[in-house]
Parts: sequence; C-alpha cells; structure tokens
Amino acid sequence: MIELADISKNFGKVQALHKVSLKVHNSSIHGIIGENGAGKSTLMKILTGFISKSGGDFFFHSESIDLHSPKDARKIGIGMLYQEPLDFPQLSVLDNFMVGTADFSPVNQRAALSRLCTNFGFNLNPESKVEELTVGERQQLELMRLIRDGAKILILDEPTSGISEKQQELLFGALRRLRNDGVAILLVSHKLEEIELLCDEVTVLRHGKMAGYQKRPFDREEMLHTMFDTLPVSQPPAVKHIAGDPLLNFHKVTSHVGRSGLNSVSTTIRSGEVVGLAGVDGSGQSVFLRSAFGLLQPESGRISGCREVTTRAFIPADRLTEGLIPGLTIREHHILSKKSGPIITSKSGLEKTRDAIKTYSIRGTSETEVENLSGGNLQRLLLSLIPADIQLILMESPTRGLDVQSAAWTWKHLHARLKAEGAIIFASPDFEEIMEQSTRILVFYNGSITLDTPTKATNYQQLSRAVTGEDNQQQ
Amino acid sequence: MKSLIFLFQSLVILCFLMFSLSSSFGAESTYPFGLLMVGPANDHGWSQAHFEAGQEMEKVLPGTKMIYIDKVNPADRPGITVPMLVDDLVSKGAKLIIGNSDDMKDGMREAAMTHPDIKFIHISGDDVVTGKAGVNLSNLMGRMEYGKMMAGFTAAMSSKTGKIGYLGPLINAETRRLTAAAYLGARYAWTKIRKKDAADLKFKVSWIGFWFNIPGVTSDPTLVTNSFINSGYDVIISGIDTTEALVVAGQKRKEGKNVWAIPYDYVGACTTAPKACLGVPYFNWIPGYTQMIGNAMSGKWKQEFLWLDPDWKSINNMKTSSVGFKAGDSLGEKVKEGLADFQASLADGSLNLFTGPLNFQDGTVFLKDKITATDDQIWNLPQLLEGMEGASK
Amino acid sequence: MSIILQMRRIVMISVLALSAVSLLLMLLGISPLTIGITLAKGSIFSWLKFNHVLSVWIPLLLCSCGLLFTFRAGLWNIGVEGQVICGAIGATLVLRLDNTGLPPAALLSLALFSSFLAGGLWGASAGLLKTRGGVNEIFGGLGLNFVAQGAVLWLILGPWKRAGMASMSGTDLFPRELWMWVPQGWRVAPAAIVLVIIIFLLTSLILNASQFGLKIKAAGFNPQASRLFGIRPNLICFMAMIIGGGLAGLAGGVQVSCVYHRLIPSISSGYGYLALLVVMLAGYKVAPVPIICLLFACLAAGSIQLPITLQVDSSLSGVIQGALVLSGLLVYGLQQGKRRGH
Amino acid sequence: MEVSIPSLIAAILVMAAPLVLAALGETLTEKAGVVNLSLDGTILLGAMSGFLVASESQSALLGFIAAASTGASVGAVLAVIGVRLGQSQVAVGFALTFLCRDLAYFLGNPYARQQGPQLETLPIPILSNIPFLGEAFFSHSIVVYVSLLAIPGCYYFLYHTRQGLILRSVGENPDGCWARGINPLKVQVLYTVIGGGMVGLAGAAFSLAVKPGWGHPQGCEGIGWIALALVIFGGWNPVRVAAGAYFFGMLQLLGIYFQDYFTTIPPQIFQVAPFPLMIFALILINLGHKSRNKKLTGWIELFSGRPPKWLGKTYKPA
Repeated sequence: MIELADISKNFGKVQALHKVSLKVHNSSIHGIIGENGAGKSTLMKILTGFISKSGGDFFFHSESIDLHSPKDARKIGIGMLYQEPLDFPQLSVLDNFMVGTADFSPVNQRAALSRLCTNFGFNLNPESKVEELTVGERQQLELMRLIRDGAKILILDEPTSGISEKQQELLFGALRRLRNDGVAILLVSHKLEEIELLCDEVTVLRHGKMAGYQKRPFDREEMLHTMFDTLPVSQPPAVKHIAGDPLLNFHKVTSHVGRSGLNSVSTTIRSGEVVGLAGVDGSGQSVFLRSAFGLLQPESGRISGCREVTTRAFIPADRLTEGLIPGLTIREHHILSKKSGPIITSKSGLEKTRDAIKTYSIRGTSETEVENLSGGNLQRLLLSLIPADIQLILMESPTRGLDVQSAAWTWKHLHARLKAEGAIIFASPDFEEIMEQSTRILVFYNGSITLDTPTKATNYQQLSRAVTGEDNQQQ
Repeated sequence: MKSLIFLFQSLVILCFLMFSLSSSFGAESTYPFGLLMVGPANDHGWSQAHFEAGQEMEKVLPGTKMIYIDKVNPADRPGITVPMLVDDLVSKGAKLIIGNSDDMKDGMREAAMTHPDIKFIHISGDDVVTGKAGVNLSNLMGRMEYGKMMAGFTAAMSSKTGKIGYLGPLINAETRRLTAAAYLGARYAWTKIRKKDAADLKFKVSWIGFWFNIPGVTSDPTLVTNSFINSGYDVIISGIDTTEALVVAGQKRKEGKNVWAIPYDYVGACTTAPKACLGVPYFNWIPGYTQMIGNAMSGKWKQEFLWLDPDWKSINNMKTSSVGFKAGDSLGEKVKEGLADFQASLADGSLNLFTGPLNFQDGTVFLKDKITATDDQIWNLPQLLEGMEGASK
Repeated sequence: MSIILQMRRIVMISVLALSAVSLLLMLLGISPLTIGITLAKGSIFSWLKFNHVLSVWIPLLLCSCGLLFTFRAGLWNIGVEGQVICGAIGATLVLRLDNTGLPPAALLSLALFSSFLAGGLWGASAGLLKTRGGVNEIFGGLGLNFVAQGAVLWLILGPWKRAGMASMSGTDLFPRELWMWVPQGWRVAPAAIVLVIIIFLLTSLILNASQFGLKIKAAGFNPQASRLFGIRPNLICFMAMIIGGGLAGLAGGVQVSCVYHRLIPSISSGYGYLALLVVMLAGYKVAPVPIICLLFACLAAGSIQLPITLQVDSSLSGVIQGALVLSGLLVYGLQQGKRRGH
Repeated sequence: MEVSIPSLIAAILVMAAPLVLAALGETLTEKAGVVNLSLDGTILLGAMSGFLVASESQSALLGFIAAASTGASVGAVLAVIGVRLGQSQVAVGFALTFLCRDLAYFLGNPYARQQGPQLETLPIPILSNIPFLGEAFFSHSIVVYVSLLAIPGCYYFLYHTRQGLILRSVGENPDGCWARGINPLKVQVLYTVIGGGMVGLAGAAFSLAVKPGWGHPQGCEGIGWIALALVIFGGWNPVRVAAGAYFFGMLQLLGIYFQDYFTTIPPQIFQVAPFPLMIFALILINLGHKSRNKKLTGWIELFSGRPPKWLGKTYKPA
C-alpha cells in the first residue's frame, strides 16, 4: 500500500532519520518500536505531511508522491491518531466529529457517529464536551472520525498510554476489525506486549536508523536486543555510595499532572544515593522530579524532607526553555543563582562565570546569551549553576545530546560533588546510563513505581521488561 | 544607542536647513489678535459664533488679523494649557487675546499675569466684577437672558404637551441664569398668552456636565435628547454649544414625531435641521469685539465688564445687536406674532420677567412681589426657580 | 544586536513611516516639507515652545519608565491611564488639605509621594486581579481605567466640586504657594525635570544593573524556569505592577502640581496610552525611551501649530506617531521572520 | 421623567445597534483565536469614511460599503503583522487603535459638522402597527434591523454551519485543524478581515444613523473598548454578547433617568458601570473554574464562557 524508501530527515546538523525503509500492507498491522529519540515521531510527521522529508522516496500504490501538508496526506487516505489527541476540547463530540468534513449535516453525521459507535462497541454521547471524556474516549472519537473520512492507512502513536484496560481492549478490537476490513495500520509503541498482541510485522528503530525487522512470530529477546543497545548483561555500578539518613520522603503522593500523573507513590531517598528513574517517557518520572523540587504540589499525599529550595537543584530535560532563561547571558544566570548585592556592576559574577566557563569548558563568553549555546554547553552551564552546598540534585536526561566524553565528564563531576549527605535523582531513557551511574533504580510504569531495586541486584533484562510493562508483579 | 542619537541629530540639522530655506509666512499686520475657542471653529454653535465675529473684525477694523486656536480644552488637546497657548499666540505677535469659555477662567487670569503688556478679553467670566483680574483683563458677555426668554416663550407657545426639556451643559451661575430666563419666558407664554395653569407646564433641565459632548466624560447629549423626547417632551431647548438636540429632533420628526428643538449660540444653527428648528437665540460678538478691540487698538483700553444688551430696535442687526433671536422656518404665524409682541414689551421695559413674586427651587423667596432683580442678583443666580425640575448645584 | 542592524532598523522604520505619511499628505495636496517645518518650529525653535515639549516629555517619560518595569516582567499594563488618574487623585488629596501647618515644599513632596502610592495601589490591584482573580491584565487594566475615570468624575462633580458649580472644568485651583516653583521665562518646574531625570536613571539602573532588575527580567522571560533560581514570579510581577503603577501615578502627581494646579477629568491627557506606544516603538528597551518620548512630545507640542498656521488638523501628529509604531512592528516582524527563515 | 416602555426599548435598540455589530464582529475574530484590539479606532475610521463617502456620493449604501471595507482593511493590517508575521496581536491592535483614531480625525476634518445623508426610518408595514411591539421593534432604520438579525445570524453561522465550526476549531486548536487539512492561518486572516468589516459597519451605523454626522468628537469614542469588554462579558457567545450590548445601552439610558433620583451621583458614573461588572464577572468565572463546588460552577457556567484556547497566540505551522 505505502512504501518508504531510504527516507532521511535532517534538522540543521542533526540527522533525525537516516535511510529508513518500510512497507505497510493492506490488511496488516505494522508495528514500529524504539526507545525515545529513535526517530519514530519524525517518521510519523513525515508520513502525515506535517514536515517534509530531506531525502528518499515515498510510494503510494507504487506511485511516487510528495506530501506537502496534512491535506495531501488526508487526500490519499492517511489518517493519524496522535498520542495527545489533536482535538478540540471545548467543542462537543459531534462538533469534533464534523470538523473538516465536506458533508456538513448534523443529522447525517450524528447517524454516522452512532452507527460507527455501535459497530465498534464504543459508547459516546454526541452532546458531551470532549474535555469531559477520558483519553481513551477521545481516541475512539478520533478513530471513528478517521474511518468516516475513509482513512486507508491508519497511524497510531502510543495509543495505549494513559487509557484504561477496558478501553485498550475496545481499541484493539476495533483495530483488528479494521485490519480485517482491509485497512493498513501502523502502530507505534514502546510496549512489547502490544506489539505481540496486535502486529503482523514490526520494524525496530534506533538512533534514526532501522535496527531490525521481524515478522510473526516475534522473537522477544531479539527485539529487546535491537531496541536497546547491546549491553554487558550486568555491569556493576561505577560508583559506590553508602546510603545514609533519609533525605526525602514520598508518602502516597498522587498527582494528575501529565499523561500518567503519579499514582500513590511512596518511597524514601537517602543521602548518598544516586537514584536512576527508568521508564517510558511520561510514565511519571518527570512528575516525580518536579514534585520533589516543589514545582508541583501533589493532590494528595505528603512529600517531606529538606524543604528549602536552595538545598536542591533541578535540571529539566528541556534545558533551554525550562531550565534557563533565554535572553539572559551566562553571567546573568550566575548572578541569579547566587546571593549577591543589590547592585550589579560590570564585575559582578564575572570571576565566577569565567571560572565556570573554564572549569566546565563552556563554549561561550560571559556575555553570551544562553539561547546561542549548543545542547552540551547548555548542560554544562546548568551543572555549573548548581551551588556548591547543594544537597539534592534532580535531573532529567542528564547527558542527552552529549557526546561520550562530555557525558563521562559530566558524571565524573556529579559524583565528585556529591557529598556524603547529598543525593542525586535522575531520570534517563538510557538504560546504560542508569545501570552505570545509579546505586538504586526506580522503574515507573503508568504513574506507579513498579520496580525499586539496588542497581546491583538487577539486570538489563529485568529492567527492560519492567519498563515495557511486561513485569507487573514486582513490588 | 549612538546611532539613535546620531539619527536624531541629523534630523534636527535637516530641520534647520529646511527652516532656513522656507520663506516666512503671512504678511505682517499692525494688530494681530488671538482667539482661543473652547470647541471646534465649525461647531454651528458657540465657537463658530466667535470665529465668524473674529473674521469679521478683519473687515471692520482694518489692520487687525485674527490668529485662532480651536478645541482648547483638556480633552481635545491633552496636556496643553491656556497659558501655553497664550505664550504661543504672543510669540506670533498677538497683542490682544480672547478666550471664549468660562472654563478658561483660571488660565486667562494666569496668562494675563504673565503677559502684562497684552490685553485679554475673557468671555462669560466675571473676574473684573470680583476684582480678581489684572487691569489688562476685561470681561465680555451678551445679555442672553433676553434671547433665552424668547426661546422659552417660543417653546411654550409651540408645545402641544406642555413639556419642555432643557439640555443643560454644566451647572454654574451663568447656566442657572440662562435656564431660569428660558423658564420665565416659557411660563409667561403658558400662563399669560395661552392662559393655562402654570402647574401644567413641565420644564425640566438635564445637565450633561460640559459645554459639549466629551465621550466617556460627559453624558451623551444625543441620549439625553432622545430620552426627553421618549418621555413626551416635545420642545427641547439646547443650552450646550453643539447641535445634538436639533439633530435628534430632526431625526424624530422624520420618524413622524411632532417635536422641535431650539438650538443656541450661533445664528446659522438652524441649518442643521431646519424643519425641526423653532428658532435660535444667538450671540453676535461683533459689537463687543469691535468696541473692545477698537479701544485697545487706539490706546483707549480700560478694564471693563461689558454685559451688552440686544439692540431692541432691531435685534437681528449684525452690526449693533449683541444678542438676537432668529425665528426658524417651522415657527407658526401665530407664534411669530406673539413673539413680536413679547419682544416689544421686553424692549420698552414694560415687561421684566425677573420680577417678583419669584421663589427659588427649594421654596425660599427670591424676589418679593413687584420687586425686580438687580443685575447682580441675575448674574449670580444661586438656584433654579420654583417650577423648574432638575439639579441646581 | 549589532549597531549596524539597529541602525538599519531605525532607518527602515523612519523611512517607512515618514514615506507613508508623506504620501498621504501629498495625496491631500499638502506639502510634507511644510508640515515638517511647522512641527519643528512649533517644538524646538524657541525656548518657550521647548518648554511645552518638556511639559509633555516629563509625564510621558514617567509613564514610560513605569511601563518598562511591567513589560520587563512580561505584563501588558494597559491600565496606565487609570494609574495616572489615581496618582493625580492622590496628589490632590494632599494638596487640598487645609491647616496642615506644613511648609509648602514639604506638602508638595508629600503630594508627590502620595501620588506614587495611589498609582502603585491601583497598579497593585490590577496585579492582584491577575494573580488572585485570574483576570487577564489587559482587561483588568482597561476596566480599572474606566473605574478610575469614574472616580475622578465623581470627585470633581461631587465632594470636590467648586462652590455652586457642577462642571467638568475641574476642582478649584490650589493656593498659589502650592504651585511648583517655575523660574521667570520658564513654563516647566525645574524640580520636575530633575525628578524625571533621576527616575529615568534609577529605572535604567534597576532594570539593567541590579539584582532586582535581573529577577524581573528572568520572571518576565521565563516564569517557569525562574522558579528554579528561587524567584517567585508572581511576587516579582506584582512588585513590577506596583512600581509601574507608582511611576504612572507620579506622572499624575506632576500633572496636578505642575501643569494644571487642580484636578481635571482628563488629567491623564492620554499619556498612559501614548507611553505604551513609546515603549513598543523602543522595542521594550530602556535606552531609546527618553529620545522617543522627546520625539513624541515634540510632535504633540508642535501639532498646535498645524491648525494655527496651516489650517491642518492637529491629529496629524497622532497619525505620525501611530505610523511610526506600526511600521516599527512591521519591521520587527519582517526581521524576525527572516531570522526564522534562515 | 416618565418613561414610556416601548420607546425606551426602541431607544435601547437604537443606541446598542452599532455596539452589537462591533461586538459580534469582534466575537467572530476572537473565536478564530485572534484579538483585534483596534476596535475603538476602527469604529471611528469607519464612521469617518462612511460619512465622507456617503456625503460625497449622497448614497448611504455606498457609505456603508466604504466603512465596511475600511474596517476590513484595518483587520487586514492586523492579520498581516499580527497573524502572518507573528508580532504581538495586542501591540499591533493597540498601535492601530491610535493610528486609526487620529487618521479619522485628520482625514475627516474638512467634513466635520457638515450636513450629510442620514438613514431614514423604515417602519415595517403591518408589524409596525402592532401596539407596543410595533413602536419598540418595527419602526427603526435598517441599521437596527440588521443588528437584530445579525445576532441569530451570527449564532447560526457559528454553531450550525461548516464554516462556523471550522472557525471555532481554529480558535481552539490550530494544529488539529492543520491535521484535518484546514489552513488555520487562512481562516484567521479571513475572520480578522470579516470581523474588522463588521466593526467598520458599526462606525458607519454611528455616523449615518445613530449619531448622524461627523466631528471631533463624533460621540462614538470609547465604544470600541466597551465592545471588547462585552465579548468577554458575553463569554464569546454571540447571543450573550448582544445581550450585554443591550444591557449596556440600558445602563446608559437609565443613567439619564437616574439623574433625577440620585442627584448626588453624576450620571457619567453609570457609563462606567459595565467595567466593574465585567471585572467582577471575570473573577467569578475564574473562581468557578477553580472551585470544585459543582453547584457554583454550574451557576457560573450559565453566564460565563471560556476564551478560545488559542486566543491571541500566534500560530506557526511546523
């Protein structure tokens, strides 16, 4: 039905996709699996016309075509179900169903909606507002809209994150049905379980390249193996700290922020620990970190421990827009991060900034505005901004975008400055990093901690199973 | 930043160059005078009456030249004050400055102090009487009471419902005096000519807050007139500088309502809606200006408080009469005759409407029986009169 | 940004705006050159006229300084007009006090202080509406403008009206000794000039060279991230609103004590709105503000000459101001679009 | 003053007619996610151009067309700088407000206080003879009828047509529209221009019917800000927005009647009243959204609405 041949995509110097080829056939479900940053979302944006490819060919029924906008993709029957449904929360279900149809007739459309609902066993009230629906229901609505629009190729991005088991069953039922009706389906997922349940074939992406391809029956180990890096089966942590007094205590903390929120999370972080948070993006790690820093207030439960902001530091994943203040210079960031006199002279913070630039080898001058720094430099700047007396360091993706040396350097620094009474909590999509750097691992799945283990006591296989939801019996 | 400063400097230099190239404007006249008007020069009202009189001066008094600024009020010209404008006019050679609004009282007084060599005429003020003015400041006003009496007379003669609305500007001695005069004229027509009961005559004043509409600051005169007419008032007498009352009355007539309006201030005011216009009491500033400017030109200036009468022989003579009443097209013949008689009795002094018994609005006695009011009592009328509706203060 | 780019920007904006206005004038058969000469003559070619320019410049610069604070904090403070009015009310309140026994100079300083306080409170209430009430500061500010306008009308027509009058002309004049001192041949109080220069210097010091200014900037640029630096963005915004309102209030105080010597309904003279245009044209930067204020003040003061000598309506100067700001936005937009395109 | 109810209703309808047109135009624009802050200036410019063209051509119709196109052009300027070039819509709208106002005074100066054409009233045959209702509703100029018809028209367009649905969705989530093959920028530009046109019409409604004539001041100054406030007050719902306009018209009129009863309160205060009311409404709306009290929320939902999600933000397609 559709075929991608050697599709590449560059964002400036970054190559997000490198010669990816795959075919999606009628009446089949094709899975795409890969860790964060593997290039899945870029691939889908190309398929739906949101962005244009930099190289390669796109065939539809063996005919080479170009997609310039979502309109083009829609025309040839490509429909996509986004992870965050691209719908209109304030409008009614029926309105959402009708946006963009040529046939604007509420009576017909209402009938079409209820027919589709019955067909697939969904239960939606056309009058209720979409914002009152669950994510699962919003997906159902979108799915029916795509079918009504005659989508021949359906793309689904992480369709099961944040939806209930029952709705998942409904969704899978619908997808199987659609496959039987001749629709080609492309399913993007983290979850091996889903792939195994649904897919006829699967392509594994890694670092923007094709890492593997399998047909039914799948080989699990092989799939995991191609998804993540080939790792030594079990590597001892590079550092050894002795866990000391409790530093931070989470008691049944519940929050509804984010995709999965936090689901009655209880844990205690002790001084001397380096805690790695593993899990699929959006499983609760970022909410956990933000709650720990005090940016988010839990809806119920209690977080206790060192309260003062000055004794903890947070480095978010989106370094520039969440962690720094674009428009301010490196020096200004240093002045802000440290208590100083009310008046800023041309010398204020200068020495400290120069020191930091030197020690952390930041490529820039003290007057460089932070938005002009590259990813690695941003991270080093953020590290340099952490005051010396800090107790708790919270980080998201501490080495994302860094080359091997910078990453190693970063960790050396972090461990070096971690005093006996301090702790580091970091979330990372990279198992390697977690296994190497942490003393303790918390695995998040759908807002809950599903695995809490000393790094020594676990291995790579157990982790990948826990992360993909295979192993829910732990804890 | 340097570039900005550089740009600014070059602009300044450029301006200087252009300045030297440009020829000086205007032929020198021997006696330029300045006119500060509170409203627009083409308002069909108070300011236009002044503007046209000023223009006339250039013919009547050869050698004079008018320099004028209109819309002199803080809403139209934010941040600009009367003394500033006087400075400007003086720098343009003005030897005498006329300020045409009561609102300019403080500014005129201050300007007169800063420019002792320049003569000032403040219209409708009374600084000369109260002794607050320097010798170079005179006051000028016309006895509009007569005009307003005729307006009130005409209104009461024409009204079918016996309800007369008065669109008032702001409340002060002047406006109280004029509304009271209009009421007295109306009551006279109603009781003496039409022989009806004084209690059946409704005379209501609604104040908008200023001499003309300033959106958001004053009440909207269009709205006020509309609500008058919607409540059954069929003649609206305007006391404000602009013609909204007449415009609305014209509109309502087109809708088939039998209503009229009497505008104010300017001889040509009726042209806005001739069919709805019963007539207009107006000021003619030519005699006053001629006298004061003429004296100043010939060195005979003396501080004066001029309150000029109409020329009773011919009140519409633009050379001699300071106050006039121009009958409108829609004025009936009968009313016209009555008006002529009324005017005649005012002229020969046989009728003085400010004669007791008259009570104030709050019931206290203003004038006892057969007593006529002094000029001072009329000028400084402290309240509206009994029988009038509307706020006095 | 490089000087050359900035230079090019200024040239582009002025050429665009001036050519648009010139074209309009030529279509109407008016010579743009004559207009330019008249405006220049009416503003900078005589000491007295320059005094008038200054009397516009002072309150305009005060309002603009206040706006610099709020814009830095990422807020659209549209309520400047109301803050000016409240400042004027605050000053009048003090200047109307009888028998205080205070020397006039002390009373005047007190009046200015009270105007700062009143304006600041008004600004704070817009800030409170935003942080506590969830009312967007644009609509809150706009609403408060009208409320302040209502309050001043009520005061002038009600408790503070002149004896026997209900007029929009304003309250009674203050006693002569409560007018700010003006030397012979001047029309603006030197004290006000000194005050505004000090305020401007303080503003640029605080915004460009102080810990507090840096915090405002951080909270304005990225409120979320500023929390990581221990800044409470809501508190900072609130303080910026107070300072912004206070400075605008001070402008009202100056209007009352130096220009009108009484409270009038249109005491704010539209400076609040004009100041917004000034700061927008300045690209929200501190340094160009006094120069643009001067330019706008020249246009405003010079515009009186248009009807006197050319019988052209004064509103032309407003057209020039508006055209400058709009072409400024257009040029910024084009340049940003280009940069994005690269 | 004794009040005759039908004539009071008639007066409110007339006074509010331009306000209704302007507020509905702004509702359309804002529903598409664009804030056009320039209303106050656009109304004046529309009033001026309408009056000027009408008195030159002696045709009120041409005047209305001129005013609408003037308003549409102002909308187009906002659309180019504020939507296409991505500058702050508030800043552009604000600059436009003052540019348009002064341009109107400047260009219109030669026509100030001149005689110009006025719309005649067109009592609707038969209907206008109905007692009470006839005087109140069916004896007006065409402007009033248009404003009355515009309310259901606007409502129908927004909630019962395909284009209306697209318009609303763009204001909610332009990305979603882009994914459905709709170009949100085009839609935003279109409705900024159309909304501007309606605001221009409101201007002509003033200068050719409600407050006939042109001058400085025209008398319609400040109405633009009120229209902007009404859009919020009415919760972006055309019917409630229009109701707000009539409420405001009533307050204005009552201010004049109240002058007699509350002599201590200047009538001008009543003109200011809608603003504190608006702020109060906004606070209530906010509290309502925060509160978990279902009863309170439900009650507030009755007379409040939420702004379109993308209101005032610039959409940049990926």
